[in-house]
Amino acid sequence: MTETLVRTDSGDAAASPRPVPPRRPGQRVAAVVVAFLLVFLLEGWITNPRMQWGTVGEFLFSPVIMEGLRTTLLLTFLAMALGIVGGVVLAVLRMSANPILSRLSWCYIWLFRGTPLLVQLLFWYFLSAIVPTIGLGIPWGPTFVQADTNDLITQLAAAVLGLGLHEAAYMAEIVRAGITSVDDGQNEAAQALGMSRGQTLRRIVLPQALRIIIPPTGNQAISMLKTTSLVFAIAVPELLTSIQGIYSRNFQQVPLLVVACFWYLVATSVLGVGQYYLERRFGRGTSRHLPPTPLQRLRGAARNHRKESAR
Amino acid sequence: MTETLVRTDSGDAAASPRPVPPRRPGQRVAAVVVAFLLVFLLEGWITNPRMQWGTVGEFLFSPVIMEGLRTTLLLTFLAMALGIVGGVVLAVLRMSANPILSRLSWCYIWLFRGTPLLVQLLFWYFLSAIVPTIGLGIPWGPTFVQADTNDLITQLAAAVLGLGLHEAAYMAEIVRAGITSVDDGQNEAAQALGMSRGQTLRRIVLPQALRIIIPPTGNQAISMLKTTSLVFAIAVPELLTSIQGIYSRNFQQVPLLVVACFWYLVATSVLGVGQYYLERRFGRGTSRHLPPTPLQRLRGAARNHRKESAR
Amino acid sequence: MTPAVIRAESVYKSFGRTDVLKGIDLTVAPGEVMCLVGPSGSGKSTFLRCVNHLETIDRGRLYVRDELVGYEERDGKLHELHEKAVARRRRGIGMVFQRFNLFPHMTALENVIEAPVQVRKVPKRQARERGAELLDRVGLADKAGSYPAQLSGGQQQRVAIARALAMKPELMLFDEPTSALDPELVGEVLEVMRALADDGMTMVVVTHEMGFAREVGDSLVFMDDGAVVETGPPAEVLSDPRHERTRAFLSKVL
Amino acid sequence: MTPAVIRAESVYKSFGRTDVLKGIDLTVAPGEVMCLVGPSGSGKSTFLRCVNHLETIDRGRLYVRDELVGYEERDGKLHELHEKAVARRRRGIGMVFQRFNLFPHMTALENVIEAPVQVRKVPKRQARERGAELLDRVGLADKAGSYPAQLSGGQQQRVAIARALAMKPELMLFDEPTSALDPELVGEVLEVMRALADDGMTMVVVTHEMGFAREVGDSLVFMDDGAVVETGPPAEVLSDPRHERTRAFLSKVL
Amino acid sequence: GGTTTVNQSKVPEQRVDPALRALLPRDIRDKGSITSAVGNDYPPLSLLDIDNKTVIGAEPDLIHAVGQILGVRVRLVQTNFDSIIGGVRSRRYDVAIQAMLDKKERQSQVTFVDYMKTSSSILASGKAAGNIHSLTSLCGSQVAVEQGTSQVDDVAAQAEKCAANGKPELEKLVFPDSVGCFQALSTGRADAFVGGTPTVVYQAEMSHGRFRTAGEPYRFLPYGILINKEEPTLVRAVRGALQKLIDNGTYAKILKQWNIRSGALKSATVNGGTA
Ligand SMILES: Nc1ncnc2c1ncn2[C@@H]1O[C@H](COP(=O)(O)OP(=O)(O)OP(=O)(O)O)[C@@H](O)[C@H]1O
Ligand SMILES: Nc1ncnc2c1ncn2[C@@H]1O[C@H](COP(=O)(O)OP(=O)(O)OP(=O)(O)O)[C@@H](O)[C@H]1O
Ligand SMILES: [Mg+2]
Ligand SMILES: [Mg+2]
Repeated sequence: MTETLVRTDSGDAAASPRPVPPRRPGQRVAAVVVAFLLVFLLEGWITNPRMQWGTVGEFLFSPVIMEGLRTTLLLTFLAMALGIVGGVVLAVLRMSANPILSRLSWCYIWLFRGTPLLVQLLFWYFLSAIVPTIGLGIPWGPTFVQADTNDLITQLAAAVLGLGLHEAAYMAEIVRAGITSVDDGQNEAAQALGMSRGQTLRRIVLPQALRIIIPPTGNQAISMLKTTSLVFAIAVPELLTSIQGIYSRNFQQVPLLVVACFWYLVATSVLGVGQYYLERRFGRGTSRHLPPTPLQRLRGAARNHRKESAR
Repeated sequence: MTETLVRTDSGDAAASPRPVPPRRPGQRVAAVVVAFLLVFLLEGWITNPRMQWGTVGEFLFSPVIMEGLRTTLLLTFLAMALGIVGGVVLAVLRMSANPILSRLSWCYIWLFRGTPLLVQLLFWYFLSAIVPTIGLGIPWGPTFVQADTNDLITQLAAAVLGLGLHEAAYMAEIVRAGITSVDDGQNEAAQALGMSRGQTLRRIVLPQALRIIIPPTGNQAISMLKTTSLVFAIAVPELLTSIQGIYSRNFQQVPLLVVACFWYLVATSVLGVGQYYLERRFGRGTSRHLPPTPLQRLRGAARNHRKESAR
Repeated sequence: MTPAVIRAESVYKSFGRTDVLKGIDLTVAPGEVMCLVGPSGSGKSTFLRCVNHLETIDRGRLYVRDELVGYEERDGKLHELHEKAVARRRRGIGMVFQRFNLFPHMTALENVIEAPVQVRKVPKRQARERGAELLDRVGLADKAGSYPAQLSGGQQQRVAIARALAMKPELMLFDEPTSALDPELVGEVLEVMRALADDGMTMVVVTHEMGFAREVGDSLVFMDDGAVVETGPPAEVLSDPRHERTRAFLSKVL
Repeated sequence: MTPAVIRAESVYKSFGRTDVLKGIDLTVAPGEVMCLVGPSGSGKSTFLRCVNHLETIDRGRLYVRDELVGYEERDGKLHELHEKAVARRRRGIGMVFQRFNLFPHMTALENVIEAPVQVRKVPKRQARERGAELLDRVGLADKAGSYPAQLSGGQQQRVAIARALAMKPELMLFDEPTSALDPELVGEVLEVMRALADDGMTMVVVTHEMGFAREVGDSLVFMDDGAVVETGPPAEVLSDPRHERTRAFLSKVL
Repeated sequence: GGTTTVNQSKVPEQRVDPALRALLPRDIRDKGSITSAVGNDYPPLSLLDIDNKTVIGAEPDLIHAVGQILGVRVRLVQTNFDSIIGGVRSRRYDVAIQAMLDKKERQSQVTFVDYMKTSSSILASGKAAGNIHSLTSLCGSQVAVEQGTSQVDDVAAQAEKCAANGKPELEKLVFPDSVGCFQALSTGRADAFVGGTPTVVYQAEMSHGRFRTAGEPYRFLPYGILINKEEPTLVRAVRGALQKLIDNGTYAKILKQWNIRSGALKSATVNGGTA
């Protein structure tokens, strides 16, 4: 029944031809149509006189815009740092066995996710309208140290506080999802080794959760890059509002918005590359081999190309 | 060696006392301090004359604000619907074996995530500045049907297009993460049963991915609720901008922003409850028993309470 | 002579630089129960997956019921079939995985009727009736409404078998169906498989259960390093292996 | 008489409404290898986890080296210990899980030295040296730099054993250490455990490997439905079980 | 869509001028209405009525009167700055009247029909009022300005002067709207606000002494109605209608009704801004 057959007409096995992948005429047509449309749109866009490419070039590296860009990047960095740290703390509190801490964290997330960022920014900036001085003391009792709220909370501090504390509420949910995704066995194994809860979290759970946390955090960072423009409400000029300031003076809205898009795309792309490498770093150990980096891929392709052409 | 011992001094086993949970004095103190601070802050907030609670009450249900709220909710709903559908399509394309489609999707995500929403909104609203009429025809060739862009893209359409297409780029990453999280074995099992790729996606993979997709989507929806305020740039007045309009006239900024916070918190809370039930629905089958709904928990607590007090 | 259900002719398969199958030749006759054994990494699963076209093959020919698996021969060349055609051919082949791979968001009955309803377009009521029958056949009539997470491993694997049977396959592939189970639960699953064999189902079973191979198998194939080393009636191969490698392996597993 | 390493006195444990342990009484002497067998759901894992205070107990007393596990007795009442104190007591107990639970983001060596460095504050260089020794002892000297995903199941389980040993425990708990392994790989792990037993380590082993129990075990405890049914030297219990339930279970597993 | 309102104003009814009407582009005549972008937060030029929906003020009154002379209804759309230029250029709006200064650098993008002159003034908080008399005395203070106004440039220039002369630093705070400016002023985040004279005067009156005007108004520039550059006939129609309002006294009535005492024009100019 289980004899070995070798079909004679197909010849030597090693010589039998490799199967041919199927043709997909639909895909080809779609590809051509899409390429065609893209070229059409791009052509229309680039040659459109309203784009005023000259103006774009003129403003692309202008000092005001560079300074706005710097503010945007600085705010994004500080706010995300505060947001991530706050998010981790909130997530851990939220999942703690202590009901008071857990509820407190819930309330924070509810409040800071639920109210407009504009209000939060205005709140920190105009805190002095409600609390003219901030003091250290006993509630309803004497005050020991006190300072003018406006001096204590500078403009930048208000911006970072507003953006960062708001972000922390969102990050908390993301971190929580990440921590939940780590297998419970990891926790138990660490505890069985005598590690404390803090050590377990820091050394075992968080590094693994990062794999899940990083992609949505990338989303958040990109979002933050653009959300920073809301700090204009408290008179901090960043990239987009600097640009708005310029075109509100000369009315050259389209080319200036192209400049904005350019810089945001650059920043987003840099973030994207960073995210790629972070993901790769924290994906360590999840698969047998790391995927090649784009650089390695490029080199590999070049090598193959040389080989091909050498034939 | 393995004899059975019963310590006599500890008495009958079933009667041996239950262990006492540890006291955590630190936690208690923290709880009291936190409660104290909260009351202090709340007291200061509520009794602060600048809050002008009368004004809050006066405007809370005023028709303009109700209309703004309606616009906000409508826009959020439509934009999220477009964003979710678009996100699923983009994620599937991004993961497709076809390199053209995958790259196209990548480009879309890059472009729409990377440029400011303001620009995208203005783009759709002022499309006619670049393309005065939209026609159906052959590129560089004759046009068959054509219409005025301003008629075709109404103000609302521009708002929904801008918000929704922007959101789709973010949702694509979220959906992709969700799909990746579904065990490969599920795909194989479905294929081995002769299901097509579409059927596998629709019936097997997506329903399981939802468990991962829902929480960040909740984040996005809450975020969208507030992002809609950007559509004022294209002259669509929603909740926050209606309120800004009012306080720009009467300068009662604080109480009016309290009104804004109130409505956003209400909307966020409703969304949160919806999310809870959705998560519960799609968590089906992942654990042995479904967790109780808050309602069930409430009933349970009431029952226990009755029991306790009956003693 | 009725055509063989599976006919493999020098099937080659590699992943990147690793050659996993190095020229497999095999025939499975209708009604035959073939047991596939061999050390880990020898390519047993990969072969089974090739039969079902979950993997493409690199060289050689693989026929199921005299039809090429996943390919079409034109002008002496193999052309990969389109997804739809592949799916159509797969319907005649049932597969049971080591890790069950039940759909966790569906009850046992929903798992069983999913493919008939979606793929064969069987009316839902009819599918439910037949699904209940099948669950009854694997001894789980009372678990129709349970989700996989509420079932023991043995029960899950039996639902998986019922799910595969629901498509009325003429060939069943089992990839270590009992190796993820507690020793106590192995028996229930083997029982169901034995009954299936008695009904005349053609089966290819990758297994480490030598008792099952001896009692139920019509033939035993020992694979190592991507090639078939030894083949013959189970009793013969198990008691008197001809090859050194077979002997070494059996001494560890038995 | 040296004190018992484990002394359980009418240990009760329930999850919600299910009573899982219904009065367990057990003593494990120093150097003893105790094998725990019983059907699925009988509470074997739960008991092991109670010993390590991964679960709290509801009633009774559980001593390791004459110290209450996770509790302190004051005024005749048991007070749960603080996390730090629990962690300190756990260091003397090594645990090996069925599913290995290696830290996937760390290499084999990093897995082994993590706890000594973090918990015992052993200097890193010293920990590395001892870690390499331990990996050598379990036959994995050359895999120190591999991530768990790059190791076979048997190798992973051996790393897990080395990891537990790195804390120099005086008691090792094994929860079905071989049941997630391919039959071929079981041997390597049992070999390491056998060597450990020969070195005089006190061990509690939940297992379905009756051969191991017979050869290495000093005592065999059969549990069913949360209670100890039968206890005695393995050879005796296995060849001539006194209870009906033991007999029924053994007939299925052997 | 949008917030379209019809203003019940006390401005005398105008009669249609057929000659001017004939200048209107065909599609506007066909529609029978023109769409005008307006602001809503720049009293007394534009503000929201008590219903929080209707825009009122001098600008809506003027544009309505213009519409009556041209024989078309006027649809008002409240917008913010970002959509004005794009809106006019893409013909979403036929005209825009939103306190926009007619400045040389803007004239390459749109055409202005000037309807009044304005000047800039300084509003100081009660605390700082004693030390502030003019732009030069702003060194060392924090000054709020509104995004997109010419005062942003004035204050920036003054800041540079302060730095050049070794005086204490002038800190410029640009806010998106005037509310932010006044909020900053009242919370002490800013010492002074530089803005259009009408707003400054209006706020000084409304603040019951908390804010005071400081120094004299400076630099007069025309506000212009924005019109697409490619619509020269519409420009002529609007200019003609405005001239007619000036001639028949309605223009003066409107300014008086909104308490605007300075800046009235004798004749309506096109792109009259020279700065
Ligand atoms: N998708 C893949 N990519 C790369 N290598 C693979 C892939 N699938 C299988 N392999 C490799 O192919 C070889 C054979 O794998 P296969 O699963 O067929 O073995 P097996 O005989 O079923 O072993 P086991 O008893 O462990 O299941 C292994 O070395 C494996 O690492
Ligand atoms: N965290 C938990 N919550 C609720 N029930 C639990 C929990 N852990 C265990 N159980 C239940 O307790 C019982 C005993 O479980 P345990 O894991 O101790 O059994 P076991 O003897 O180790 O079985 P197996 O051989 O399957 O591992 C089972 O019925 C199980 O469902
Ligand atoms: Mg396999
Ligand atoms: Mg167990």
